Amino acid sequence: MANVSIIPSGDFKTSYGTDTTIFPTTTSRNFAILGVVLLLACPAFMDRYWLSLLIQIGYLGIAALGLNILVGFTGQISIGHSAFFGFGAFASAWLNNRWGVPVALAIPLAGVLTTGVGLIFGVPAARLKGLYLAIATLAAQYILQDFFGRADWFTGGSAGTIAEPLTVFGFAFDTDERYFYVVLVAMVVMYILGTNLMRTRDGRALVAVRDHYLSAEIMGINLTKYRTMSFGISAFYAGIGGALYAHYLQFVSVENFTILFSIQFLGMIIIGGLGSIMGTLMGTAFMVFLPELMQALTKMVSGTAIDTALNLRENIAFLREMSVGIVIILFLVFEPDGLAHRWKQIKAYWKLYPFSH
Amino acid sequence: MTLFFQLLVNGLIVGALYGVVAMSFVLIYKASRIVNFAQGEFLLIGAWTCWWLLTSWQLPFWLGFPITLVFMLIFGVVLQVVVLRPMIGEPIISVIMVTIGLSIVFQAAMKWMFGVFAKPFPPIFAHATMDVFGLQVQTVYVVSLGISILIMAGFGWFFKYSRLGLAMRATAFDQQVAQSLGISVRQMFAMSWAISAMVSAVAGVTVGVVNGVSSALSFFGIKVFPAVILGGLDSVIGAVVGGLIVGVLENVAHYLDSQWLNWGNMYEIAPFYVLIAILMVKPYGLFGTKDIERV
Amino acid sequence: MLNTATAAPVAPPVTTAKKLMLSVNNIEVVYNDVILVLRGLSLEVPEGEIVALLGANGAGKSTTLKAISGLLKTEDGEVTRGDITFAGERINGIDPDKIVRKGIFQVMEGRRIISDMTCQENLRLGAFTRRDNGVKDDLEMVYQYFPRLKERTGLAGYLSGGEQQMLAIGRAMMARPKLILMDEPSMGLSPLMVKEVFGIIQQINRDLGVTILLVEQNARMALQAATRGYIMENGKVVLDGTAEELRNNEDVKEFYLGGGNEERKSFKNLKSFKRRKRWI
Amino acid sequence: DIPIGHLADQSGGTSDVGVPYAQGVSDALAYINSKGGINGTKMAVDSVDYGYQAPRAISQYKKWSSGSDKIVALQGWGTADTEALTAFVGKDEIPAYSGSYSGHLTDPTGKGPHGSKPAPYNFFYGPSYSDALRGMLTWAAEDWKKKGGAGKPKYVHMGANHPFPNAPKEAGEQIAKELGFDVLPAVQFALTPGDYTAQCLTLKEAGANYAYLGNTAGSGISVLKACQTVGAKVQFMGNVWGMDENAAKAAGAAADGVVFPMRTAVTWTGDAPGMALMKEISKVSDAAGTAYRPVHYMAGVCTAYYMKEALDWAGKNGGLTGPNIRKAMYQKKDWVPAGLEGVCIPSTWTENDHRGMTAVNIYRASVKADTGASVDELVKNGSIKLEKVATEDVPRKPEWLGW
Amino acid sequence: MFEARGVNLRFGGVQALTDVSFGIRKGELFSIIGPNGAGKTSMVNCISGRYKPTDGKVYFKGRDVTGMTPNHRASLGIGRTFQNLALFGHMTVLDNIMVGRHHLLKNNFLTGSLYWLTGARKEELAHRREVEEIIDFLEIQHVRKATAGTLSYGLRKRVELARAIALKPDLILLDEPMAGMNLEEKEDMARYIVDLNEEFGMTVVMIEHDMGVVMDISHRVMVLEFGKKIAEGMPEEVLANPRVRRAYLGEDDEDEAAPATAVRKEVA
Ligand SMILES: Nc1ncnc2c1ncn2[C@@H]1O[C@H](COP(=O)(O)OP(=O)(O)OP(=O)(O)O)[C@@H](O)[C@H]1O
Ligand SMILES: Nc1ncnc2c1ncn2[C@@H]1O[C@H](COP(=O)(O)OP(=O)(O)OP(=O)(O)O)[C@@H](O)[C@H]1O
Ligand SMILES: CC(C)C[C@H](N)C(=O)O
Ligand SMILES: [Mg+2]
Ligand SMILES: [Mg+2]
Repeated sequence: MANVSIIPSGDFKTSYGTDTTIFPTTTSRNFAILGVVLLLACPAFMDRYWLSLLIQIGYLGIAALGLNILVGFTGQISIGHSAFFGFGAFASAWLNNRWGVPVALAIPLAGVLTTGVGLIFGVPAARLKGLYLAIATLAAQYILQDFFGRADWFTGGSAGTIAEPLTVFGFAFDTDERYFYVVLVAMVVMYILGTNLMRTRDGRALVAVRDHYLSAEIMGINLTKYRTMSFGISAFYAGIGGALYAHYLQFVSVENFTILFSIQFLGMIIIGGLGSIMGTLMGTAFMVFLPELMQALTKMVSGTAIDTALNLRENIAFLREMSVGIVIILFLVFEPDGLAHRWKQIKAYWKLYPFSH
Repeated sequence: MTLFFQLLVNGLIVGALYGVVAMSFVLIYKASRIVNFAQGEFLLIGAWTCWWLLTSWQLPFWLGFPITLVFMLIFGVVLQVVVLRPMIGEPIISVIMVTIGLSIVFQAAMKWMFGVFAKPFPPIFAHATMDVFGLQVQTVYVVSLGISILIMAGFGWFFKYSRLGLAMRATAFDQQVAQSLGISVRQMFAMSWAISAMVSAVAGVTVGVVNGVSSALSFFGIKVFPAVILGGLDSVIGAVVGGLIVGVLENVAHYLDSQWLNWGNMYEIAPFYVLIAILMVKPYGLFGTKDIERV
Repeated sequence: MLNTATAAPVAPPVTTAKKLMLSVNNIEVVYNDVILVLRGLSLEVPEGEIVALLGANGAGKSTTLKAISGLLKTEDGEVTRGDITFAGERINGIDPDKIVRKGIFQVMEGRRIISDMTCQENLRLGAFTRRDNGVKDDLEMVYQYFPRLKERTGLAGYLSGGEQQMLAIGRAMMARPKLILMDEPSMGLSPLMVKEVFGIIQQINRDLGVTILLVEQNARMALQAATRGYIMENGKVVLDGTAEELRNNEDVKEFYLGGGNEERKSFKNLKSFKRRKRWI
Repeated sequence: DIPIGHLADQSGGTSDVGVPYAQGVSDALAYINSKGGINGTKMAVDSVDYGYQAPRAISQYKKWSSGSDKIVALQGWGTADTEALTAFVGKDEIPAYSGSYSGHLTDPTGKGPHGSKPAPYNFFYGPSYSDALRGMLTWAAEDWKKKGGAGKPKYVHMGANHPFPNAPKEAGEQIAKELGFDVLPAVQFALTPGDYTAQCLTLKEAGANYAYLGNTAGSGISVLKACQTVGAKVQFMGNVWGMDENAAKAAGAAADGVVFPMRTAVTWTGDAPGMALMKEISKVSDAAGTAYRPVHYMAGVCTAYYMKEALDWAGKNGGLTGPNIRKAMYQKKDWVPAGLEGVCIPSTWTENDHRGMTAVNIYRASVKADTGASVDELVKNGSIKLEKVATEDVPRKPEWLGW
Repeated sequence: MFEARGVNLRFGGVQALTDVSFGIRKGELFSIIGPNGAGKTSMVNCISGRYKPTDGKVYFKGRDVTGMTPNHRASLGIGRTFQNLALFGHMTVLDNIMVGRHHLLKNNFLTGSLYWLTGARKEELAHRREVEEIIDFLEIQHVRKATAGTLSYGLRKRVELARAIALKPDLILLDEPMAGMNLEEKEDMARYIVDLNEEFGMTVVMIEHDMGVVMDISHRVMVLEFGKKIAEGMPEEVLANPRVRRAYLGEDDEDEAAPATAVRKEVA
């Protein structure tokens, strides 16, 4: 996991201020801005399918960032993230349905409520480490899932609940084209908040706890507080992601927040790169696009000679499933440190080009 | 009261089965610190293989079952060599993700090969059920209980005294050090995967005989997580004890539930509450080794 | 101003009649495909001797040992040029466990004992590659060298630093290797223990006929125990010779042994001007 | 071409029933195309396996519902995805035919007394889960009398705490009470196979007489087997997706005597005028025409044919738009698609009531001896028989709409 | 400044410390020596709060801190380095040192996330400036942005020291700061320690096995053996103590002086 830090040449910092910006170089900042601008234009030229995928990446990416703060930055594995995601979704719907809180307010409030739940389930983190903690979060997954199925007043029970679309001053964000902007803004904001968090005191403390908790404690970091807090923060992101999901689909049902979903979240951050903020987004995109890509590819096979030769027919679904698994495996075999790492290497290569080793 | 007693007996019998699966988890963990999310699919592969030998080849059980075990042994080695070997030395979490990938692949492959319908095993024992303390129990459960006790004793000895067992533990502790001692990390891993696959097959066949084989059977893989953790991730005895506890807990919780609480799925959730409670008192499970924390 | 030995990248052939056990020829080591750590390092270890390898932090001493034992691979490092021969056989690129079987055993920096096992289990693991029946006897032998290891029956992780070091050396003895690569065995040991450990190293070399390549910061002790020495800086050997020659070299005296001809210097007045090494 | 979307679960958690159902839909649509399609225009059917994962269903739906060739109708599947899509299909006005028979989907206006959300574009073929259970309980009450059971029969609802098994829970318990059952506390068991001995011992101890199995076949089999082992003598009532030929084979003798609702008037070996067409359709994917098709296949064919006839009508009456197709669904009373007489059961949809079918055909699985052979043979040699025991007509009570 | 009264520490069957009492004066450079396994690190752990004495009390600046958590003690002004490196391996050197400032920083996860709006940025930069001074002092400018885990041993030790200094401690505990260093590097390190003590006015507790360094720079020395204090006093006094010589330096009352001298004889 050795990290090669390459500081770009020809881009000298003249003050500590410029040395602590989010983007290490002006080019990278300009690229990021360009990226956001391009995204803003998306609804103009993309159809709903692509938009819906981007929306998915948006809300899943926010939740995944929370998980990465927990797993990648603080080093506490969680296999219960989808339950927090679900809690956020139900909470936002409930705030709106039951208390009439406007959706625009219900979403952040749902994040706050989920934070509370995260803090409760973060209590074991003060004592448990590694996989023991991971399985405790698995318990959280099942306990919350059970709660969702039971708490009729909150979730509508196993039947699920309706979530109204987001409306601001009478303008309803109820189409993909409109909702896309909601998710985009939320995502940019959440990612900037996350980046800021990680470069200030509490963020550093979280990483310190991951890397060496004993010495972190002696450096003045309250382990219990930060371990629990990281659950809270992670739940906050999950809650926001879940709330955005709820008002996108306009219907929330227990069924979706299963352990498999939690594992998918883990996949996103592992493939994206643990402890990398932009990696999280890349990993989410990977996990969202991969099945779609495989679907498209297998569709191309369908009806061809290969199809008849292998007698695939409806079995083509299994071929697709297997390809998804195989791509994940191959990816990790060749890039076990995740997309962010690969991305870093590509950047380093071009920075040093043509003199790279 | 007889109901309670019968539930207790049933809990122990089913718990032993959880114990077997938990052991196969622990085995891989002990050698490589990898949590195998494809464990459930190992069960499934074992069950389907045996089913196929017994139905398509009409082999008798006493022949088909050992062949299954041999196949699983080879399967474990091949899997390690082909997929997991390149991952040696990579971050554990990435390897865990690979096992998740494997589970997706196997799940789909099994459905492709054997179809999506549950299929029954041919009858194996002359008496499909037998009486254990007044409770009718599937014979195969009882047999697997015996096998699991044997396996557990074997592993206990293996890790404490045998040269290879020590080497496996060393590999888990620190691969670099293990290599510096002349231990081939690859061999250790291959061995642990092979044995684990084999042990899983025992459980897979048992479940298959009882309920029929279908891809949903792989769910057992995740179901035994609490058992593994309760006992302590790196303890063979812990795995079995954890399995028994979970088995009994499920049944007792169901009893309480059906008699008084009427909450519904206490039997599914109770192990998790108890799990958290136990972990708060014993953070490394009942028998897990504590990390040594020195600065 | 100072004497002869400025930059001698390739060591002159060992003059003694003894057989060469290990020779490292002009190797280059790269970590992570980018960081070049060893740049054309050569050294030779004759059979039956103790050879010391000295150098500053980060010079690449540990890297050299890992290159020989093959453990480099496990750290994303690679020998990109040159070769390493052991008993006439080229061994670069071979897996570490196979190298152990050939008779090279590395005692790694920082002890690296298996802390969740007992002393005895650690020692038994040292003998992992052996199939003979002498393991039991050797266990007793190690206990004779280090009696206190026998007393400690708890987990090795709770041993004190010195005890762990003993355990690490004992583990190497259990393997009955031909060549032991020892990385800073005296680190963190009390003066008494340092003496003891060096005594034992010499004893092992003498009694068991094991060749030893010793990396040390305690140059004084190392050059006392060794017959030959190499001094490396920045991934290259910059000086080599018999232990005797090195002990008398002015630079070595100043930078590694402390004090030139006069009284050893006091650390108290260190704030004064510092002289920098000049052979690089 | 007429774009049609078809969501199927071929690889996911419900694939054991999803595969035959989807096959039925696919074969039927392909057959219709081979006969000229809809008023001479072919349907372009896009069959997609979504692995029973709602998010995938949604993105697939978005793909279908955008761009130039928007689908005009959707053949869907599970509860989670159907409910998630309800709002979307409502807004996009795309009729969606699902494999989920949740009572919620029967309320097009959302005015039902149980506060379900409007589902104006959702249709399914068959009795809703709730109505099916009402029918079976009505039968059970008679059965109890017929058998001369003493006292009140005891009824228990079994299943996971999950939308699909739960959908008819309250409806069932309510009518059970009305019918004079003693309603025991519900017994839960997971959707996956496992050891359900504890559940069976409880049933035995509590002396339950009738139990509804709300889950799909996989876990249902585990319950049947466990109860057989411990000797719990309960009359099990399965749900549409919980019992079929394959499940009967897998459960073996344990499935003997289980009753369940059937959506078609006959099984594959049954005799009806419509079976000729059914067999023709089957040849689309089985040229030899020898395959045995389970009940879900036939239900899939019927569903596809209702859609086909609605498309036909809409095409002739103003064009293939969502609202027109929806209107088409309301055109006939006791509607049986042409050619499938005696197979598909007469159904009626109205603007305010999407309970298409209220007649519940109750069948009993009779399983004998060893079930090692293929389903084909087992049915042929009579080891597995699905026999009709009764038809219960569930009244269309307004207060049951959407529930 | 600091006082230990009758400290006992037991791990299961192992008595790591037995009834150790001593005091450290403000501004002192106090060394603890003793054979391996004597309990030196354990003693330091008791001071920094990693271990709680099974018996006895420790006082810091006149307060009883026995039951206080390590993180609390850090904010009271106790900093330390570790015998076996304990850096945050995946963080940059700069971040490692900034972690040392933890208790001096005010912003939290909320204000930190809002960076520009809450003064978090200003605070960070102010502290960054101070950290840079420490970096200059320890001459590690060139590795500022390097990941700590890839540094060589000697540099890591220096970064650890920097991190401990960043806490602005009044009492700094150094556990074998010079282990694994060659003479030249030891000189550098010794210079830093002396500077810390004399110029920054920090009270220093140092565990070290190199007697040369210990004798040269420490004001007072305490000797532990098997968890018991066997001597305490001026370096010369302690060195003259026969028990210390036997137990620690390994001399059998022969005519040899300190080991360094002994070796020197041969070399010369
Ligand atoms: N795994 C690694 N990845 C990247 N660089 C490394 C790695 N290991 C060592 N290095 C670098 O290689 C150089 C030499 O390191 P090495 O450990 O061989 O030094 P050394 O001479 O043993 O020093 P010390 O006396 O401190 O132990 C150092 O600059 C170090 O940063
Ligand atoms: N956490 C612990 N659990 C059990 N025993 C311990 C623990 N920490 C230390 N010990 C024991 O306490 C004794 C003192 O250990 P300590 O580390 O304090 O010695 P030390 O004087 O620092 O030695 P060294 O010079 O080798 O570092 C040793 O016997 C050690 O095994
Ligand atoms: C087999 C399935 C169609 C069952 C049910 N409708 C569900 O989706 O949950
Ligand atoms: Mg080194
Ligand atoms: Mg110590």
